[in-house]
Amino acid sequence: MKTVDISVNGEACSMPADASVADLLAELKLAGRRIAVELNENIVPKSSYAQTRLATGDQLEIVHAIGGG
Amino acid sequence: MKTVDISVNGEACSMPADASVADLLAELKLAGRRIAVELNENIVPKSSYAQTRLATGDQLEIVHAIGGG
Amino acid sequence: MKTVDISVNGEACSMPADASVADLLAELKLAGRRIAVELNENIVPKSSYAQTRLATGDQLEIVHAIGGG
Amino acid sequence: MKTVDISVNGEACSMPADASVADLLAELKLAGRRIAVELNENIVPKSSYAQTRLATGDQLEIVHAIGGG
Amino acid sequence: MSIVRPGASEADRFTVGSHTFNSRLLVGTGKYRDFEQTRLAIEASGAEIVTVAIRRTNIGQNADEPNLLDYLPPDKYTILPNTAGCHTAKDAVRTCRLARELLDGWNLVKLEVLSEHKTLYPDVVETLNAAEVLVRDGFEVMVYTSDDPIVARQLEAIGCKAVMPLGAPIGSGLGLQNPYNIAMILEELTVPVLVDAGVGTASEAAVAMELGCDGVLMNTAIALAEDPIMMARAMRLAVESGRLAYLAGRMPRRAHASASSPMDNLVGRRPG
Amino acid sequence: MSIVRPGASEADRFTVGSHTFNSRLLVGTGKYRDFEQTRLAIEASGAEIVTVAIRRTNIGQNADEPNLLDYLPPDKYTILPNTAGCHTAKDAVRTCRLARELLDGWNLVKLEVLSEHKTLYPDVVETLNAAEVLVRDGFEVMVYTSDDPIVARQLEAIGCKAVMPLGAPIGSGLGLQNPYNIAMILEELTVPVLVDAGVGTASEAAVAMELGCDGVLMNTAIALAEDPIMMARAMRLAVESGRLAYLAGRMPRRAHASASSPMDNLVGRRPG
Amino acid sequence: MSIVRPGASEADRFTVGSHTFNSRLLVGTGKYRDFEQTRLAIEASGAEIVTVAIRRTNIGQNADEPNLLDYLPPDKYTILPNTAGCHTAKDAVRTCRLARELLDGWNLVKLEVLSEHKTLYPDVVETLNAAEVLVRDGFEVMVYTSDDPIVARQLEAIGCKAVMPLGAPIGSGLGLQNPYNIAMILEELTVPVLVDAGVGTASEAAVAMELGCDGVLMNTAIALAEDPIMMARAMRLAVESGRLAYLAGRMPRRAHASASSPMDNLVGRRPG
Amino acid sequence: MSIVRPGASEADRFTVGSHTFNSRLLVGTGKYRDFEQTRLAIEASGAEIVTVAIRRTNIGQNADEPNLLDYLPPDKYTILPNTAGCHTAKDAVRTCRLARELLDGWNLVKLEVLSEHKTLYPDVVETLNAAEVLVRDGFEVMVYTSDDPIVARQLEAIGCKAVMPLGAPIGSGLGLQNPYNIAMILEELTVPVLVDAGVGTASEAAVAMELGCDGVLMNTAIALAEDPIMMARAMRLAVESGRLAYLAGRMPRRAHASASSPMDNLVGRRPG
Repeated sequence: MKTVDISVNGEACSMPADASVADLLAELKLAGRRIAVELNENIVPKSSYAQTRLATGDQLEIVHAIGGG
Repeated sequence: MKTVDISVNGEACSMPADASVADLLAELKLAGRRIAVELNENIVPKSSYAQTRLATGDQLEIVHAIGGG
Repeated sequence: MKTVDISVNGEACSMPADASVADLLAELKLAGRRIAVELNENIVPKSSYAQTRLATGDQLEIVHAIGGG
Repeated sequence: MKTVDISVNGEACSMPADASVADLLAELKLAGRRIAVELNENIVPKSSYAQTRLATGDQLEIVHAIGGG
Repeated sequence: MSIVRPGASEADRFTVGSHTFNSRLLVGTGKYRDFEQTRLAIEASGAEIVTVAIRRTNIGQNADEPNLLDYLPPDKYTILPNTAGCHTAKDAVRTCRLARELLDGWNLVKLEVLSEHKTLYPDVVETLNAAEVLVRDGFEVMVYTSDDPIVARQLEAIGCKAVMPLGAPIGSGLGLQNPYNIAMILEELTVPVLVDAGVGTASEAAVAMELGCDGVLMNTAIALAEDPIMMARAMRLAVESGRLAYLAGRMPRRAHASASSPMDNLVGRRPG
Repeated sequence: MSIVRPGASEADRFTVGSHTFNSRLLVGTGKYRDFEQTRLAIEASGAEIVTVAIRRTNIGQNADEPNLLDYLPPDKYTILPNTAGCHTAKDAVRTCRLARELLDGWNLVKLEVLSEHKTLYPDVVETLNAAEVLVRDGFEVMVYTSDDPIVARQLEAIGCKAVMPLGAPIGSGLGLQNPYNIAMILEELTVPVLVDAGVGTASEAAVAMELGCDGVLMNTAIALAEDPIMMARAMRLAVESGRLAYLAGRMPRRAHASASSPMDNLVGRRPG
Repeated sequence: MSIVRPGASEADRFTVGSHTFNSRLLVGTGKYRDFEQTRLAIEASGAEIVTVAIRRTNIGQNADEPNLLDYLPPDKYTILPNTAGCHTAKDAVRTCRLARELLDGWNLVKLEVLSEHKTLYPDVVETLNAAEVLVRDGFEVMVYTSDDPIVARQLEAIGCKAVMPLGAPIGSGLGLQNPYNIAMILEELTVPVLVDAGVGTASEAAVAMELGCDGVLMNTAIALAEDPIMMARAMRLAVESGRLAYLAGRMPRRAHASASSPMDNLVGRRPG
Repeated sequence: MSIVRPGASEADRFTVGSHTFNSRLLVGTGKYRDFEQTRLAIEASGAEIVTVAIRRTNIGQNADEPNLLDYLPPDKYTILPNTAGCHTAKDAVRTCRLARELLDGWNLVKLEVLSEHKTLYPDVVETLNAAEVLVRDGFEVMVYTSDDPIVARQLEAIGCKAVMPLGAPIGSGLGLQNPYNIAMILEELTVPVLVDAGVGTASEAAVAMELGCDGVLMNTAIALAEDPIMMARAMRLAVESGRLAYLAGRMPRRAHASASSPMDNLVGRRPG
C-alpha cells in the first residue's frame, strides 16, 4: 500500500497515500479535541480538515493550550 | 445667698453654697450626657455626683470624647 | 559681476562666482578657527577648502564645538 | 609568712601581707605598662600605686585598651 | 515567629488582652469634615476599634450639640480613648482614668505620651513611666511608641497588651520609614504589634501586614484622602490583602528570571 | 492623566480593545501543582482574563489526558494566549495565528518576544516588528515590553490595545524595580497600561495600581506562594485596594507630623 | 565578572577602544555660567574625557568670540563629541562625521539618539541603527542607551566600545532608578559600562561605581550645584571612593548585629 | 541649619567639645587580623580619632605581648575609649573612669550602653542615666544612641558633646535604615551629629555626610572588607566627597529631564 511520509510536531510519521488531516487526527486520537493545525506554516481551518490531503514532505504542527504566564 | 467659688475646666465659676456635682452638671446642661468628671485630680464616679458637695477652691475637669487619632 | 547663491547654516547667502570654501570662510572671518564644513551633506576636508568651488544651490553647514553633556 | 587574699580580675590571688598595688603589678609583670587599676570600685591613681596597701578581700580590676569599635 | 495558617473555614481573629476582634484595621476619628463623614468612613473601613480623644467639654456650649459617640455608639464599636495631647506620664494617667469613667469602666486605652517636638514622636521615657502606672492600675494598655525594639520589649515586659510602633510621623503619610526595626520588634514580642501612624496609602498598610504586624492603626490617610469613604474601603481591603499574603507565604525572591510558561514543545523546533 | 472617579453605584470597568472586564487582575496558568489547583486559585483571584501558552500536543499521549481548557472553559474565562517561548517576530506571529484558530477566531493575544537571556527581558526590536504584523493581521494585541517609555509609545502608535511593561524579571518576585518609568508610561499612553511580571506579594500589586496602572498580570506570585489559593485572594484584594486608593486620591505627604487629635481643650491646662 | 584587584603600586586604568585613561569620571561642558567656570570645574573634577556638542557656528558673529576648545585644549583633554539634539540615525551619523573632521580625525564619539519626549530617553531602535553605521565607518562608539540589558548586549555585539546606560533622565538628578538593570548589564558585557545621566550628588556616583561600573559621565550635577567647583571635587572623590570600595570588596551584609568590641574580659564580671 | 561654606583656603574643621579635628571619619580598632593591619588601615583611613575598648588584662599573660596603643600612639591619635560591653549605666560610668585613668586624664569618651539584645541597640534609658553622671563627672561624652530624635535632644540637653545615632545595627553593614530620623536629629541639634554603626560601603558613608552629619564612625565596614586597607582609603574619600557635596549644595531634583546640550543651532535644521 502506498504511504506518504510526513512530519508531525517534528517527528517522522507515515500515513496512507490519500489520507487527510482529519484522518491523521483520528489516527492520533485528537479528533474533536481543542487543537489547532498548521500545514507547512499555514493554518488549516477546522472546516478544512476533511478535504486537506497530506503529501510526502508535509510538515504539520498540532498545538493545544497549556498552562503559561 | 452664700456661694462657693470653683474652677471648671480652667474657668472661674460660682455655685450656691451647698451645691453638688450633680447640681453643677444640671446648671451646665450636661446632666445625662457622656462625660466624666474629675474633682481636684480625683475621678468623681457617676454614682457620686449627687452626694459630692462643692467647696470654694475646687478644681473640676469635665471631659467628653471627641474625634482623635 | 556674477555670483552664486548658496545656503550657509540654513541662511541664504551669495558669493562671487568662482569662490571656494576657503573664500567663504575668509568672508565669514572663520578662517583658521576650529570648525568643520559640510557641503551638500558631504564633509569638506580642511585640505580641500581652497580647491572646493561653490555653485548655486549649494548647502553648507559650518559647525564648531560648544558646551554639551 | 602572712599573706592577704585578694581577687584580681575575678581570679583569686594572694600576696604578702604588706604588699602594695605597685608590688602586685610588679609580680604580674605589668609595671610600666598602659593599664588602669580599680580597687573595690575606686580608681587607684598611678601616683598612689606604691602607697596603696592591699588587704584581704580586696577586689582589683586591672584593665588595658584593646581593639574595639 | 512561626506562621499558623488558619483553616479555610476558621476565622483569623485578633486578640488584644481580653478582647477579640475580626478586623485588623483600627481607625482614628479626627480630621473628618463632620460626624456623618466620620461615621460613613468608619463603616466603610470595617474597623471595630475606633480611637477617640478626651477633651474638656465646652462650658456653656449648646446642650444639643451632637456628640461623636452618638455617631459611633459604644455598643457597636470598641471605643479606644487615647492620651493625645499629654506630654507627661502624669497627664496621660489622669486622662486614662477620666476615659475609664467616661466609658463606664472600659479599661482598654491607647497610651501616647508625645514629646513637644515637631515630629510628634513619643517621649519614650515618659511613656515607659506611664505604662507602669497604668498597668498597675488595671488598664489594658495599647501603647504608641517609637520603632526602637528595646523600648518595645520593655513595654511588653511592663505588661502592655499591644505595642504600636510608629511607621512615620503622625499625619505625615510618608509610609514605613524603617521596616527593619518593625521586623525586629515582631521577631521577639509575643503581644500584638500594630503599626500606628505614618501610613499614607493602601499599599503601605499592606506592607505593614506582610511584615507580620497584627494590625494597623491610621487616621489621616483616610480622613484627608480626597474621597475618605472610598479610601476607607481601600484600606480595609489593603489590610486584609496584606494579612492574607503574610499567611499565604510569599514566593521566594529570585535574583534572575524564571519562565512562567514551559520552555519545551515549542512550535517549529526540532525536538532536541 | 486626570482621574475620573466612578460614582458609588457605577462599576469601575476596564476596557481592552473591544472587550470590557470587571476584574483588573489578570493571571497566568503556569507552575501550578495540577489543573485543580489552577482552577481553584484562579477562581479565588476573581480574574476574568487568564493567559495560556500554545505548545505542541504530545503525539501518542493518552487521549483522555485532561486539558487545561476543560478546567478553565472559554465560555467562563477570557483565554489570552501568549507567545512565550518565541524569540523572533516570525515565531510569535505564527503562534498567534495558531492560537486564533485554536480559540475559534478569538483575536485577543498577549505578544511577548523574549530575548534568549537570563533576564527573560523582551527583545524590543523583534517585539515592535511582531506587533506591526499582528495589528495589520487583525489581532488585538496586549504586548509585554520593557519599561522603556519610548518603546511603549511606539507600541501604542503601532496600534497595540494594551501595553504591559515589566515590573521586574518574570518569575523573580522582586517587585517594581522602576516605578519612575511606569509613571512616565502612564503619563502619556491612552491605551491601558498593565504591569506584567515582577510582582511578588500583595503590596506590590497595590503599588502598581496606585501608580495608576489599569491592571496587573501575574503568575508566579500566586502559583509559587506556599498557599496559592490564599495568595490568589490576597492579590484580588490588593488590586482592588490599590485601584480604590488611586481613585480615592491619597492624602498629601508631609515632611513633618500633623496631629490627628485636636490640641486644644486639654485637661488640666490654664486656657491660653 | 571577577574582580582583579590591582597591586598597590599598579594604576587602576580604564580602557575604551584604543584609548586608556586614569580618571573614571567623564564630564559634560554644558550649563556652566561661562567658559572660565567650565574650565575650573573640569580641572577640579580630574576628568580626562570631556563631552562637547556640535552646533552651527553663528554666521556673522564676532570673530573674536572665545571658543570652548580654547579653554579645554584637545592636547590636554580627550574631547568626546556627542550627538545631542539628533533624533534620527541619519542626523547622528552626520554629526559624528562633522565632529571627526573638526577634531582632525579623532574617532571616539558619544552616540546619543534621543526620542522627542520629555524623558529625553534614547530611541533605542534609531540608536542601534546609528551604531551599526558608525562602527562600519571606523568610529569608536561610546553609546548612550536605556538600561535595557538586551539592547545593551545588542550594542556591544554591533561593536560599540563602551555602553552607557542612563541612571535617570538627563538633568533630573534623581539618582540610579534601576540598579538591578545596571547590574544585569554589568554581568554580561565585556566592554566598559558607564552610567551616563541621572546622578545628582556624590553618593550616587559612588553607588554606580560600587555596582562595578567602569565609569560615570555627568554634567548637570556639577554645573548646576550651588558651588560647581566644590561639587566637581566631590564627584572626583566619589568616583574614586566607589571604585576603591568595589575593588576592596565590601563586608557581607548581616541581618543582625555583630559586636565590634570583644565581649569577653569585661570589667566586674565573674569569669564564666 | 544653614550651611556655612568655608572659603577655598580655609580648612573645614570639626570640633567636639574642646577638641578640633580635620578628619570627619572616626574608626574603630576591632576585628582586624592583627595590630599591623589595624595600623595600616587606620593610617589609610586618615582618621584622627580611633575608638578602643577597655578590658581586663590577662593575668599571667606574656608580659612582652604587643599592646594596641604601641601601634596607635596616643600622641599621634586621639584615643576614644568606648563602653562596649556595658549594659548598665553603672558599668559604663565605671569603665569611663578606668579609661580616664588609663589615658592620663583624657576625658573624651564614647558612651554606649547596649541592651542585651541581638540588635545591639542601645538601651536609651540607661544611656540617658549614664550620660547624666558622666557629664557631671567632667567627661566630654560622645554618645551612641538610637535614631530617636527625642532621645537625641535629651542627650544634648544633658550636656553630651556629640550625639551619634546608629545607621543600622552594629556590624550589619545594612546602610542607613532611616535617613528621615537622622535628618530630624540634624534639624535641631547644635552639637555634632555623627552616624555610628551600620555603614557597609563607601556610598553609605557619603550619604550620611550629604544629609549634613558632622562625621561617621565605623569599624566593621573597613575591618571586614576583603581588603581592609583599600577600603579604608575608599571610606576616607567617601566621607570627604559626601562632606564636599553637602557643602557644595546639590542640584535640584527634577521630575523630568533637562538637556545638557543646547537645543538650538542644530545641523541641518531650517532656522525656526
